[in-house]
Amino acid sequence: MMANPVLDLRDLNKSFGALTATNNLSLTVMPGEIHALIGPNGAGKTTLIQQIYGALKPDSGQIFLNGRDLTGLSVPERIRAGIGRSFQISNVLMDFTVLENGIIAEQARLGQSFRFLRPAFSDANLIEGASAILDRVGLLDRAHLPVGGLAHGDRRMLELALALAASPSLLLLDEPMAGAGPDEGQRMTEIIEALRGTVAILLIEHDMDAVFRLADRLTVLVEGSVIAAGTVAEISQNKVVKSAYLGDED
Amino acid sequence: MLHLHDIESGYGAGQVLFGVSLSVPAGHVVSLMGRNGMGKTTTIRTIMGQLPLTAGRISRFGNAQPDQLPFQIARLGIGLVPEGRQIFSNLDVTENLKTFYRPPHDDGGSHWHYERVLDLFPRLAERRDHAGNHLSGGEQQMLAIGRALMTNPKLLILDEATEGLAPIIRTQIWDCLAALKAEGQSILIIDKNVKAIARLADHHYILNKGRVVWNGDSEALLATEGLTARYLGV
Amino acid sequence: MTLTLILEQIFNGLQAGVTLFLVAAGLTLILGIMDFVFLAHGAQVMIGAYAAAAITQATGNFFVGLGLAIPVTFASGYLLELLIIRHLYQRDHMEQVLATFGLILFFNEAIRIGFGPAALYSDLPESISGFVEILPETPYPAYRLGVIAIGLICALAIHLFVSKTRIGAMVRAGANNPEMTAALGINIKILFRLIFATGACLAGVAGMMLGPLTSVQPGMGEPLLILSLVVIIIGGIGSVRGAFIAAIIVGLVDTLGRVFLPSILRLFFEQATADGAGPALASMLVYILMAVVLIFRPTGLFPAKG
Amino acid sequence: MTGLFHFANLVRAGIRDNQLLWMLVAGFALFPLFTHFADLPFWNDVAMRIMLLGVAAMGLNLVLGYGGMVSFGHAAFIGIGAYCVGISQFFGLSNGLFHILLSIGVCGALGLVIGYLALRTTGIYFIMITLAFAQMLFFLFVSLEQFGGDDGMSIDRADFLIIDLYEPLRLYFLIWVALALVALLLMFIVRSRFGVTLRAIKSNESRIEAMGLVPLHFKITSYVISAMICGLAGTLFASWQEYVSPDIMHWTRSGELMIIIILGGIGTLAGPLLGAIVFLLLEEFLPVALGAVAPAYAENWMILFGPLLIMVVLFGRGGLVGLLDKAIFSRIFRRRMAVK
Repeated sequence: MMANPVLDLRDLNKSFGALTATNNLSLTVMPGEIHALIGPNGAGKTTLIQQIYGALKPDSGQIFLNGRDLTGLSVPERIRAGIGRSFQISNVLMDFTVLENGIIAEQARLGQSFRFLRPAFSDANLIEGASAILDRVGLLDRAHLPVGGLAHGDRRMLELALALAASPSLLLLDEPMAGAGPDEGQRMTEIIEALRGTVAILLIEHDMDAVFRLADRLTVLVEGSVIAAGTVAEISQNKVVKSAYLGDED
Repeated sequence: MLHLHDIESGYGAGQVLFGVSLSVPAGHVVSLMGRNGMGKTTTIRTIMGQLPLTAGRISRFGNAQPDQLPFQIARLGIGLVPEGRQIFSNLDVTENLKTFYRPPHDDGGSHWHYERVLDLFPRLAERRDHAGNHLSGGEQQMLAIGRALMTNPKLLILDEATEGLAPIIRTQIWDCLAALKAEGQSILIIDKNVKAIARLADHHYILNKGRVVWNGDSEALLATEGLTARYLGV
Repeated sequence: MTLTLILEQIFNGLQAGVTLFLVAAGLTLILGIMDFVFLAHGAQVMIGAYAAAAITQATGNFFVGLGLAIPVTFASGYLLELLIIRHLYQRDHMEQVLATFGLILFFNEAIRIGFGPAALYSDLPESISGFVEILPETPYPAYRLGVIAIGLICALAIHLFVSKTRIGAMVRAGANNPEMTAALGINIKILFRLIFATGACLAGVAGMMLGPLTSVQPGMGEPLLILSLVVIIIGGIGSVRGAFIAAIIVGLVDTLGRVFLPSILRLFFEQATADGAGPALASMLVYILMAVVLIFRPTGLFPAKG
Repeated sequence: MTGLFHFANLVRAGIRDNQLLWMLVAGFALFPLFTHFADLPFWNDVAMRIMLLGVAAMGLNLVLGYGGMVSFGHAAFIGIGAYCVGISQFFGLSNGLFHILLSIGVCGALGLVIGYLALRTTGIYFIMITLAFAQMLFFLFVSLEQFGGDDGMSIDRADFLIIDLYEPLRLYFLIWVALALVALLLMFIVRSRFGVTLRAIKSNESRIEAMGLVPLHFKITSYVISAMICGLAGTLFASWQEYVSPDIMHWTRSGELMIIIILGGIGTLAGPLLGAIVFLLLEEFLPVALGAVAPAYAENWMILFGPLLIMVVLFGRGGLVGLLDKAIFSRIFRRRMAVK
């Protein structure tokens, strides 16, 4: 028996003027799987993530998360419905320390952000929750560093930690390895690997070593259309993919 | 035409290029290859003066004066076809072309002007009154190439000019570049399409993590075992 | 309320509208293209008015005053950009507010020291102080008619310049993507400076034309600045076409509202209520209009980007 | 000036922002003692103005400094607060406590409406729209003839509960209590979960959205709170001035508030109060200084103040205090180098 998909995209379309960014796209992400989305630059990968996330509105089609129709919901509503996201360019709170980032995420998770009296950054409960968030990506020992002074790879880790903070059922990772050095990329791969089975992940990544190691399934996107989908083994043998992605046309 | 000597560059504190050297001789087509994030576009942006050079030297047409502004560099004779095309969405096709016309530097080379660009890309002639944001991806790419040609560049730089396009459009672009080469146009090109670029370019550089890890001619590129898989493959 | 009165007020509204447009045209490009909060644009109006008035007094010829004031305002805008403004492009909006606020204080005080705090009045020369019959038995001041004509000519010239000339296309390209424009060999710094100086010049033209209609005094530009900000918000920041349409709308709404709103209210309310609320409502009308536009179109009627 | 320089040093020496704030507040409590013994009663008046502008600037700083919203129309709330007194008295309602509650309520409601409309926009649009709303209210009061129009209306220092505010120093300490309460309120808000989220929104709005929060809710709430604080300042301002006219909400006053905050140090608790001190001292002493050099032009002190603002923006990133500090420090430093 097939389990119900966590994410179910049905016939999504999105164009900007004459430019078709998403073309009749359907895709599912099953519970606990890592589903990688690959394709050349400009294929519409980030545009697709933006539609799932709610920052862009599809022209037509539907988006279901755990069977619930997300179409029409705002970004914060979708987050509360169970989506977590890391961005292509590090999107963390630069003017705060690592721990403070965690505390702000923790109080948001608890729904306590609208309280006016007690100081937040010295609250023992929040510090405890934030520490747990940071511990998952191994940043606890750098908790008191300002984010501005953090190495690039650590910022990517923090970004992932914040995306995970609210225990989402679907994690959207937009090029988590981008700009990371080899060691950092390795660390990130291991951390994502460790998440397998605990949360469904939709991953955009250019580092093919990482994709081949992480992905349970792959979807190849070219000019907004799915040109192939399947397991790593299937895709790496696929001629169409090779010509479209590598561009070995004759 | 263009010589880079051990250049270093990057964004703010993050260094991307760690000593890149390459040359584009007159009349040659040179390629720059590598996976995403290896520093190809950063190299182009540094050549154009859009990113500061932190070490090394760039000589453009024998002019090695540092700290030139992008518009001065463009006027030396570099025509840029940028990544993502960057068409002016609020200008129509004609304006996207005519606004940037500059006469050729010397009478030796060919002279590009509005009519000639439209001859090269008949699709653009059909859509000359359309605004930039009402063009398809392929048309935008043609417009970006035409726009760079309108500056009558001594060196044309193309950053991923075939990325994300339908195969038939790509073939058109490659044919067009081959025609330009036949006219003696110097070109520096970034692309991922190994076979097509091996046919077009005379010399190739492969970038990995901000360094040139290999360079050689097309024969060597195709002959070297495992090169494409290691640095360029999926 | 006669047809004559209505017609006359429509012309007054037009005259206010085109003047407003001259102030707003440059400002919308400065705000839209350079993303620069330039509060001292009103000071350019004042400089234009004083330059015209002073040169008129010195030479005794009104037209020489108008003619010479144009290069003066162009030069003042050019120098201001060169000396101070260009150092502020990279700063955040708040710092721009603060610095250009400082410029306002400086210019107002400098004028006060140079010309005294009292208002200057310049009389119109005989030749243009007469009336023209716009309809049979409907005389209208020739000078105001001239202001409308010059304003419309300027508007047409600006429109043709921006949409038809090569430099205009460069300006629009610069508004769309300054980095790419520079990479194609356009010197956008000079382009920006010329836009700035031209904008100052247009504001100056508005100031010198207003001179004979209002009092020329320190701080005279600020009410116009605020109104032209309303115009720009309604029209959409960065859009010259939007500025023109919005300027005419604001000019007409403001002028007609002040004249007719109290009597319109009198149709629905008691006289006392209408007389009390009428002027108050009339003076708020353009701001209410702006709020309404924003509720439906948060980036104005004709946004330049996107 | 050396006093301010000293405070700046205290900050550097590790005196925390809130400690500096409470030192200043305590200083204002003791200030009448000083004026009494030094026989300088005029300076009590200056101190009251400083406190009033300080309270208003603190209110604005919540949205400007902590929330990153460049509101250019907060003078309107000061004006509404002041007119709440004038109009209440016009209708015979003379209780000061009532005036304060009324103006806080009215400004809160108005802040909600203006905030909701203005916060639909960002960047330059937001600056311009807040300015335009303030102008709308300005012209409303200019044209309300029954409340004095352009000429304004005079105000009795109302009874505040059983205190007769005409007695010496009663109003001074009423203002001081307001200052202390606002300082306390802001200190709590800024450190609270709400305040922390507000600061995070300023830092990176899209990350806060990605945490499932709606930034607009936080922004509007802070906008309303800041409008209420400015309303309170306006109410007391009216009592202090015994007069209210549309001038109180002229757009240049919104500019002044912004200047005060930036001079003192944006996004700090003590900054607005410090800035108010600097601003009013400049206003008192620049004419004197200018008069000493060119007696005919003492009134035209703005000719110095305008360029001073430009200089602060161009060269003094840390506000005027930072600028002075740097100048004095570098001179001392250079002298030491020379000695060596």
